[in-house]
Amino acid sequence: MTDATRERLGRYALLGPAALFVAGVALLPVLFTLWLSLRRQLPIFGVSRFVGFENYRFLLEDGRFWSASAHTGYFVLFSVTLELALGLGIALLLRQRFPGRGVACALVLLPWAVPSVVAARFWEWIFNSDYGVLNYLLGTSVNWLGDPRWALPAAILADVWKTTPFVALLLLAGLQVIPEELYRAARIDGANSLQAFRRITLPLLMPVILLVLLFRTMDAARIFDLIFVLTGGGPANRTETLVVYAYKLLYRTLQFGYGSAVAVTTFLFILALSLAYLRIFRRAWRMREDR
Amino acid sequence: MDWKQLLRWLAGGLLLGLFVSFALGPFIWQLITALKPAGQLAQLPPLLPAPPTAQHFVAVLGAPGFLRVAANSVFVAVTTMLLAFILGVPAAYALAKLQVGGRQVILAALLCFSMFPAIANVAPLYLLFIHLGIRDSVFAVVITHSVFALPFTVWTLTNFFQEIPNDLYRAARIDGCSHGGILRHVVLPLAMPGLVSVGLLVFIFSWNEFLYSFTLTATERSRTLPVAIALFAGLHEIPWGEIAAAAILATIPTVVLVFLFQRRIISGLTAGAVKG
Amino acid sequence: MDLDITNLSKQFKDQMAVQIPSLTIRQGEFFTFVGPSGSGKSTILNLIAGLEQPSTGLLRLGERLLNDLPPHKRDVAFVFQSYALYPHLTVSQNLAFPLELAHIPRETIRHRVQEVSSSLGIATLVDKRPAQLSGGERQRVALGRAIIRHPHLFLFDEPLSNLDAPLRAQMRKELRQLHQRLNTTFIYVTHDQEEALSLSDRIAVMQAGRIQQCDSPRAVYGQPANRFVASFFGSPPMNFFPAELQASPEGTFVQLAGRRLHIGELSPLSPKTMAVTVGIRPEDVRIRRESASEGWPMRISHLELHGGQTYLELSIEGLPLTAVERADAGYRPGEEVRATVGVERLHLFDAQTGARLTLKASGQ
Amino acid sequence: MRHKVSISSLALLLVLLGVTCSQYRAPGPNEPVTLVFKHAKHPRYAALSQLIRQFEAENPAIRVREEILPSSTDEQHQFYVINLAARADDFDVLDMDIIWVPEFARAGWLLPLDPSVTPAELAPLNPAALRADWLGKRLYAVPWFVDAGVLYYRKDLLAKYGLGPPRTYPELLETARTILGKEHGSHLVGFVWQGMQYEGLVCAALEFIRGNGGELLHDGKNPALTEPATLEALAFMNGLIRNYKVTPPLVTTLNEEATRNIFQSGRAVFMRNWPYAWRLLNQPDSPVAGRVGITVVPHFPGHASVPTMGGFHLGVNIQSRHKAEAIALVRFMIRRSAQKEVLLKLGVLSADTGVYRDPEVQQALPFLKDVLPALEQAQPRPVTPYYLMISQIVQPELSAVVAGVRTPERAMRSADQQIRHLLEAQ
Repeated sequence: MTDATRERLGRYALLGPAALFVAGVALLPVLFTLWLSLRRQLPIFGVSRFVGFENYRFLLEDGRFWSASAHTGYFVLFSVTLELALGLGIALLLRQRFPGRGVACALVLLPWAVPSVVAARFWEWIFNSDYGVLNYLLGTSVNWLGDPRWALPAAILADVWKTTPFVALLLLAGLQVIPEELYRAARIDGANSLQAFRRITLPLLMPVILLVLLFRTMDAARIFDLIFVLTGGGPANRTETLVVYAYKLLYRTLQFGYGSAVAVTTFLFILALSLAYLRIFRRAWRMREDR
Repeated sequence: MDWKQLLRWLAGGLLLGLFVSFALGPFIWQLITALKPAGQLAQLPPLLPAPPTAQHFVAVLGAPGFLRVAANSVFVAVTTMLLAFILGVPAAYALAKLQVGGRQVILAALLCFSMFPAIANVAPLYLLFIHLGIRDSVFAVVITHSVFALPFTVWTLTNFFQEIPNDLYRAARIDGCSHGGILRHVVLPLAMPGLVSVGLLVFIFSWNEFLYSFTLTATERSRTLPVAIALFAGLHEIPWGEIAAAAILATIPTVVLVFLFQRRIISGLTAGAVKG
Repeated sequence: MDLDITNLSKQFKDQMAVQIPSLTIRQGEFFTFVGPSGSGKSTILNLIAGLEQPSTGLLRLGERLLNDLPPHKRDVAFVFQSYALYPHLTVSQNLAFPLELAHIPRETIRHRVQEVSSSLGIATLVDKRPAQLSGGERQRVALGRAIIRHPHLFLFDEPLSNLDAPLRAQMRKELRQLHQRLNTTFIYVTHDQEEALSLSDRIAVMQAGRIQQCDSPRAVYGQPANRFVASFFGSPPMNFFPAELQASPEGTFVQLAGRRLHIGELSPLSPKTMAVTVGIRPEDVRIRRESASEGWPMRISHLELHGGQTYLELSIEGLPLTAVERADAGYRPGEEVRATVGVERLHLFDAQTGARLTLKASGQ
Repeated sequence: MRHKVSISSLALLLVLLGVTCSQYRAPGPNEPVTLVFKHAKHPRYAALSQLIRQFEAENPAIRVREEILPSSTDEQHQFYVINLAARADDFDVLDMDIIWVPEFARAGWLLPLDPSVTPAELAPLNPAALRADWLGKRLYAVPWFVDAGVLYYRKDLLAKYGLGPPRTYPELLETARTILGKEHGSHLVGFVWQGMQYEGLVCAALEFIRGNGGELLHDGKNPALTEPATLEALAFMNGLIRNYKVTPPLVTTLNEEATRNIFQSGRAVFMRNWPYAWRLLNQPDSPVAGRVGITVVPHFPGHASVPTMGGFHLGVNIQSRHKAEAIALVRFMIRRSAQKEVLLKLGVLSADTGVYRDPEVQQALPFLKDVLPALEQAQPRPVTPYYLMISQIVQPELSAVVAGVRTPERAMRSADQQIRHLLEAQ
C-alpha cells in the first residue's frame, strides 16, 4: 500500500465511527419508517401489506393533513420571524459594551436551558385563563389556550420564549466578527445608525441569519412537545401541526403505515425548505467572499 | 455625554430590561409556584406565596429514586457529550482539514437525519435496541443522544476546525504528528472554546431530551430527569407544586453551566457560526 | 545529498499546477523558486515536504526515494510564511515539539533548545507565547523550530513576506549567514525578485507550473531566457518596445523608434525580417542634455525620486521609457533630453514566442 | 498533559460501560421466576407494592418487579404500542385503560384469559366494565378498578338557597342560574366540565348525549352522531356556554385537574369529574373541604343518567415467557381481598362490586354510597377495537362545537362521514 492510499484510507477511517453510528442509529430507523410508509399496516384490522404510494395518495384527500400543514406553516412563519426579529434586537443590544453585560447575556440565555417538556408546563400554567399569571398581569380574561383565535399565537409565544435565546446567541456571535472599522468608515461617509444597520450589519450578517433560519425552520416545522402539552392540538384542531397529527396516527390510533407517510412527508417538506435555504445560503456566501 | 446619547442608552436599557424580564418571568413565576402551599396553587391573587413553603422541594428531593434519576441524568449527559466528541471530533477534523471526497454530501446527509421527525423514528430505534439487548439501560439513551447530537457537533466543529490555519496543521505533520497527534496537540487545544460551547450545547440537549429517553427506559435504573418529571403527575391529579419544584431543580445544573460558560459559549460560537 | 526531481507533476482537477521534467538541487545549495502567485512554487515545496502527493514523478534525496515517506520521515524542515507557531505552546515548547515527537531524550531536548535559542538571540523569550512576540521574534522562533531538528533540507515558504522592510533586510542577511553556518540545502520560495536575487545560489523562475529559467542570479538577471523572466526581475522593470529585426549582407539591424541600429550577427535568421521585442533595462539607458547630438530626442514627463536615484519617465514616439539616473543630475520635468543605449545592452526576444534571441557577435 | 486527561476520561467511560453491562445476567435455573408488572403511576401506588408482597408470600416461586409508567394515558399508550407491536417479551402483566382493551386484543397482543379465569371469579366484577374485556368469545383482560363520571356540587351553596342536587340538566341549569343570580360579585361560575380537545371531552360529551338517549356508535359499528338526540345534547352543551353563560368559555382548556382547581378554590357550583377528586376536595387545606356533595351525572327529562365508565384493566402480554405465573397475578388482583385493599389503600374504586357492601369499607369511605349508583349505571365508551380512531375523529369536532366554531349539525355530519369512511376502509 502506498503512502497515498494509506493517507486516503486514513481520512475515511476518521469518518468511519461517526458514519457507522449514524447509519445504525439514525439511518436504519429512517429507512424502516420509509418502508412502513409504503405499507398498509393496521394491527387492529389485522392488515399488513405493501400498498406502494397509496398512503401518499390518500394524503391528498385528507383534509386534516392539509389543515395540519397550514397550521405548521403558520407556526413556522410566525415563530421563526418573531424569533429572528427579537433575537436580532437582543443581539444588537448585547453587542454594546456596558456594565453587567455578561450577566444580561446569561439571563437572556436561560429559557433555552429549560427542558422543552418542562417549558410547556411553565406556559400551560401561565396561560391558564382562570388563575394564570398572564391574565392577572394584563388585567384581561383571555382564554389563551381555549380560544381558537388565540391558541396558536399562544403556542407561538411560548416557542419564541424558549428558542429566541438560541437565535440571539448565534446572531450575537455573527455580529461580533463584523469589523468595527466598517462602522467607523460608514459614519465618516455620513451614514446614520439605521443606514449603517441596513447597509453594513444586515448584508454582513446574512450568512448567519440564514444559518439560524435553517436550524430554526427545521425545528419549528417539527414542533411537537410544546403543542402537545399546551393544547393537544385543540381547540377544534386549530393547533394541530403535522407532527402532532403523525403522533396521533401512530400512537393513538395505530395507523402505522399512514402515520409514517405523514412523518415522511413532513420530513420532505422540511428537506425542501432546507434545500431552498441552502441554495440562498451558498449564494450569500459567494457574494460575501467576492467582496 | 449629550442628551441624545443619553436617550439612546436609556431606550436600550429599557428594551434590554424588557427582554430580560420576558426571559426571566416564567422562571420567577415557576419559582413562586414551587414555593406556594398546595392550597394556594390554583388561586390568584395572592400573587406571592403566603407564607412560602419548602414542602414541594422537600417532597421532590425526598421522592424515592429522585437522586438516582438525577445521577442517571448527569451520567447520560456527560457520557453523551464524551461520545459525541469521540465520534464527532475525528469526523469534523477529516471534513475540515483533509480533502475528503463528497464533503458537502456528507454534511448535507448528516443534516438530513436531524430533520426527521423524532416521533416517527423512535419506534424503529427502539426495536433496534431490543435486538442489541440494551433496552432500559442508560447506554441506549447515551448512544441515541450522541448520534442525534452528532450532526450539530460535526457541523459546528467542522467550522471551528476550518478556522485553524492550514499552516499549523502542515507544520505539525512535518514535525512528525500523525492524524491523532495533530488532533491532540494542535486541533483540540486550539479549538478549546469551540469544544466547550459544543459540549455545553450537547449536554443541555441530552439533559433536556424527553421522547427517546422515555421510550428507551423502563425503570429508575435508567430513567432521566425529564422522564421522572413526567412521572410526577398522577392519573388525574397533577401536583403542580412538585412539578414546578422538580422543574426548577432540573434546570439548576444547566443554568449554572450557562452562567459559568456564557463567555465561552459566545466566543466559541463566534468562530463556528460565521462560516456556517 | 542532492535532491533529484524527475518528471514531477501535480494536477489539481483540470489544472496542471506543477510540471518539472528534471531538476537537481545540490547539497548545500541555497536554491530559490521565484514567480508570481499561482505559478506553482509553493506546490513544489509541499510536494517535497510530503504535504501533498505528486500526480507523477519521483523525488529522491541522495539514494532515498521520498515519495512513499510521510513528511516527518523525509528529514526536511519547513518555515511557513505565517510562521505556524503553536499559539498554545511557549517558545521553548514550540522548539521542543518536533523533538518530543521523535522521542528524543528530555535532556538532549533541553540542551538543544538552549543552544538554538541562544544562537538565534531568543534565549530571553523562551517562556513567552507566540502572541506576546513581535514579527521578527516569531520569525526567529520559526527558524529555530526548523534548525533544531538538524534536517537535511530546509524548506522556506515566503518566510519574510510578513515582515516590514528594515526587518526584512536584516533577516535576509541572517538567513544568508545561517545558510553559511549550517551548510545545508535551503529551498526557498518567494515572489520577491529582489529577495531571490540577493539570497540565492541558484534561482528557478516559475510561471504556470513550469520552470522558465534555472540559473544563477547573475545569469537570470543578465541573460533572461525569455520575456517573462526579463520582465520579472529588476526594479524599475525592463522597458519593452516592438521592433523589427532586419538581416542584410552588412549585418543584422534593429529598426527601433525610427533608427536603424547595427547589432552584429544573429544566429540563424531565415526570413530576412522578423518582428521582435526589444528589452532595455532602465539602468542601461544613458541620458544626455539636449545639447548632445546623439540618441533619441525625448522629453521628461515625470520624475520620481528614490533616495540617491531618480527614475525618469520619458517617451519615444508615444512609447514610455523609464531610465535611472543619479539624483544629483538635476533633471526637471519638461526638460528635453537625448537618450542612448549601448547596442550590446539590448535584449532581443522573439515577438511571438517571447524566447530570447542570442547575438552571435555579442556572444562573448 | 491534555491528552492524558482525554485518555483517562475514555478509560473512565469504558469502566462505567463495563460496570453497567455486568448488571445484565441471566437468572439461574433454581431462582424464582420474575414477573414484570407494568402499570401506571396510580394514586398511592406504594400501597400496591404491599399487595404484591402479599402475592409473593403466597407464591414463593414468583417474584414481581413493578415498572411504573407515567400516568399520562398518551405516554402509556405510546409505550405499550411500541413494545407490543415490537413483540417485546420483557414485561408480563400490564394495566390498560378500559378503551385500549379491545384494541390490544384485536391486534393480537393480549393472551386470552378465559380458560384460566373462571366465571366464578368474574361474577362479582362490574358487568359493564367486563363487557369491554370480551372480544368475540374470548376474554382478554379483567377489570382491576373502575371509574365513572360523577357530578360534584356545593352542598353549602345549594343549602343556602334551599335547593337539592339536580337530577336533570334543566334542573342543573336552573339551580346554577339561581345561585349565580344571587351570588353576583363573587367570581362564581355555574358548571365546569372537561372541554379541552382530548379524551376527557368525549367522556363528558357522551354523558350529555347518552343522557338524552343518544349514542356515539350503535352496536359498535353504526355512527349515531347525526341523530336528533345527539345534536340536541350538543346544542345544550354549547348553550351552557353561550346562551346561559353557566359554563365559562375557558372550558375549552379544562381537563380534570383544571376543573378541580376551579371547583376546589370555591369558584364553581357544579363540576363533572371522576371520583378521585373527592379526597383532594376534602383535604384539610382545601377551601371547599366539607362543603362538597357528590351525585350521579344528570340526564335530560324522559331519559336516564349514563355516566361514562373509565378505569383500568389487567391483561397478560401474549409474548410473556411466564404466562401461568402472569395469569396467577391477574387472578390474585381481582380476588375479593385484593380488591378491598385496592379500594381502601389505593384510593381507587374496586371492580368487585361486592366490596362496597363490606361494612368495614362502608365505614371507612362513607362517600361511596353516593358514588355507587354512578358505578352501577355507568356504561363504557363504544366497545370496539376502532374506538381510539373514532375518538380521534370525534374529539376535534366536539371541540369545535364547544369552542363555538361549528354548529353541532356541521360538526357531527363531518365526524359521521369520517367514521363511515374509516369503517368502510377496513
